[in-house]
Amino acid sequence: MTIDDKVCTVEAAVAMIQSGDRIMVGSFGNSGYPEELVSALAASDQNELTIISNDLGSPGIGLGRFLTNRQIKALIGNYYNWNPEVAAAKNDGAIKVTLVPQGTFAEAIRAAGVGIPAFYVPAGVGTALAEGKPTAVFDNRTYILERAIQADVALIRAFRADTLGNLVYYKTARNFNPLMAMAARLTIAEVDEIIPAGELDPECIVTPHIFVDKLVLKVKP
Amino acid sequence: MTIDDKVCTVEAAVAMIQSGDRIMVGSFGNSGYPEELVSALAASDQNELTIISNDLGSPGIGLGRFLTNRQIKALIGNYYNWNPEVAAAKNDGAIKVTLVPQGTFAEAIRAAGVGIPAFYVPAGVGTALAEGKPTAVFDNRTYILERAIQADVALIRAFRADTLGNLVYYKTARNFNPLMAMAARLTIAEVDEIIPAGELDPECIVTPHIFVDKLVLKVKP
Amino acid sequence: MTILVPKAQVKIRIARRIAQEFMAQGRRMFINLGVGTPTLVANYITGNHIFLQAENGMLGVGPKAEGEAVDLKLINAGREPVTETAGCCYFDSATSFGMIRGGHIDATVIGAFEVDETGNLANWIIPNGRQLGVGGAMDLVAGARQVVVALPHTSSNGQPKLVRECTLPITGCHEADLVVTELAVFRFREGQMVLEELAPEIDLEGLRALTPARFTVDDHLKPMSV
Amino acid sequence: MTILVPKAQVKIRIARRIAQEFMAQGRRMFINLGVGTPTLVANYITGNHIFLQAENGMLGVGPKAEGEAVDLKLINAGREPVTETAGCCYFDSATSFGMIRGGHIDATVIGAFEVDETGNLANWIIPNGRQLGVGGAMDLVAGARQVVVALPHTSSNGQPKLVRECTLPITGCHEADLVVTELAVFRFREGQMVLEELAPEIDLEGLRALTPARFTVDDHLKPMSV
Repeated sequence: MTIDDKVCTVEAAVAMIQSGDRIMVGSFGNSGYPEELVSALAASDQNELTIISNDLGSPGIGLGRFLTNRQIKALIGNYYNWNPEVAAAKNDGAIKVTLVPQGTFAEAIRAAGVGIPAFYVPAGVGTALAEGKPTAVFDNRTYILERAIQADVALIRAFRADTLGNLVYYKTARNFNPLMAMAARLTIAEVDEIIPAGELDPECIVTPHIFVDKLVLKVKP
Repeated sequence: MTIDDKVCTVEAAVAMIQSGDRIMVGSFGNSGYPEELVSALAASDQNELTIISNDLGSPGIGLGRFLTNRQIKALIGNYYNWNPEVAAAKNDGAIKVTLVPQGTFAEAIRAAGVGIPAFYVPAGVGTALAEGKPTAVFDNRTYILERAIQADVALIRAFRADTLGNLVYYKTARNFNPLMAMAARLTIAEVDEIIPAGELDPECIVTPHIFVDKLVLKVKP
Repeated sequence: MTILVPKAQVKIRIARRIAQEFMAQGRRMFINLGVGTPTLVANYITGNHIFLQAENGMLGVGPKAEGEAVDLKLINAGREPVTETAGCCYFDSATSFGMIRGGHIDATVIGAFEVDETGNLANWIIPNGRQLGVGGAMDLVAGARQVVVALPHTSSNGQPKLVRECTLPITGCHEADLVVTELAVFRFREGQMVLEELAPEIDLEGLRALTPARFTVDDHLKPMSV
Repeated sequence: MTILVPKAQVKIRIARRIAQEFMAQGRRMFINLGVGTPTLVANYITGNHIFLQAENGMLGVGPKAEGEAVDLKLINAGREPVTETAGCCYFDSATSFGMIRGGHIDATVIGAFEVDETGNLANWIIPNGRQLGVGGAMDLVAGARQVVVALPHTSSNGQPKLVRECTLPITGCHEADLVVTELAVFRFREGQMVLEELAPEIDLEGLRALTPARFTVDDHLKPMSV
């Protein structure tokens, strides 16, 4: 009996994504996102996607290509001012957009990863983004109940993997990637390098391989 | 103007603890706990303490000394079978003991550190430990609402610090220490070594110095 | 009371059968083993695709440490010194239980005082005033995808452990998925306790006499490998 | 409309005054700076006891990177390439906002479209259909121990920004602690907006004319250092 290898091609990885999927993509302003996975998905026929990410890159750049290519049904994220096509598409009724404060967004992704369905936060109390959300008072302060955000697939970017799938990151390219790795049914990591298991310092591994299903080696510079 | 140095003696550190304080102590079964801080606190006059820890060591050993020395008012933790003096003291009415499932305990400490007052978990639903706790149903599953656990002081054990107070840990001695570092008003870390700032790999720092108030260099082997 | 399986063999048989369960799946698995009999399961796992997690903060737990290799800061959740495996890693307890609660751990193997016919299990406390601890048991049974209960079929004085309704405080509601004793293997299917395997030392009638819990018998009842 | 402070000086004066606020505390501080004028605050901070946090996952953010030092994977939350400082570290966004929400960040400096006399502030959206983003603003104002609002006293066409009640969607309720404009410094004390410093270009009457928000005047009203 052989156990499937986690390493696969970018094509094989993207073929695992279905139209209609909820897809998390690690990123922060065109930095720290899985470039080859995003390119391949943007070039694919998959559509009606819900993209869960901090932002949506820029028009025609990075994650922005999903919108330019009309592959998006809905967005869940927090900052789309870097890509004015998002507001335009929303105004046209072409896509649905759910804004979540960035810290809540990060925590909600982690929550999905660690089996917490809902949690209370102070961010947004009394604002338009709290409308319709339950509130509760703890120790004389009002908090909003926020729900976990989970996905079908997480496309993440790491720096180095070992063959098991343990991951380490690079500077601020870490961003949401370790959180998203935990929060999806299928996690695909694009990495710059794959080294033998045992060669990453066990004290420094950021994402244990339990959270990683597939590895794609980035080949373009 | 000079900014206070974080490095201090174990005596100075323990002098910051008041009788009646809620004190978190990193530990797991007599492993990965701040040995000199615990010894000094056990030798002090401070009492009426609430000790928040995974377990309470063994009778007269490790955290067990706080009970042997009658310094404890209450315990919050999850596993006291390694120290039968705990059940005995509870049965005598000498101390109050609150049991929280270990994963919930860990998450509740983290929650305090990250400003989340309450969160839902599945652990313990329908059991004696859920009595009196609110429940809610999400996606057809019942969850318990658990509250954050915060403290006045956290006594933690790390392996190496830099002079700013950034910390790294050693193997399974990590346990609850990084969580407790975030969850107390005052965090005191006992470390084996203190090196200049800049000498820890910024990618491998587990506890950023923002969470650490005082550093005690362990001197005994 | 008749001893059907020699005491020395009970734990080994149970552990070996549970290891088979995992090996038979032929896939990468992440498993948490409780103290006692569950720990023995590791002895019967071969290959490099089954990874052990210790809830005190380690993935890729290796065999028990002996002699020089003992490091009291490298222990499993039962406080036993263990060793590293290639690709192991360390993390804090919140991340560790995040793996468990988040459904990333494929199976947990735990002991129990009692399991009942609804899949409730009791393994954390005998309310005798001498115990005061829950550990990670409630998190594990609620979080792991498969809950495997490893227990002798009856207590040392012959009292049944597979009961109609737990009498001791329960650890989780309807969480048991597989129950392995030295005499039988039961699987919970849609809330129903089903006998799948029977040991050679006993027949169905004999088993029912030792098992107050009501169960159905699988159409393909098999002999339990011993 | 009369220009009281040359436009080029507005941002510098505000940034410098806010830096003074932090320096004057003479203690270790952890600060998050928003985009625009807030970022300039870093230019006026000296010593090695004030640490900048970027919510995209870095503590110990150094000066902007130039030339060879530019690394597009080492950026601040405004997407500007930055540099490292000794003892800096990286972490994921949940940990980053854990620092913020958990009250570990001593101060956040943010811009705003409006602040009102109750300390409400609006800085995330002008509902004109062209903006769609909140970023970390709501988390920052709710989580940081001190919320410092850096804004010009009036808009470029003379509209007041310190108002009785915010007209734009608010970012947080009563979260502003200190408001610094090129003309004045206000501090919220027990929910009350108090004028503490006044710039030399204007008198109290003139300030009131530009400030619909109702405020009291500190007994020890000081000239604002410019």
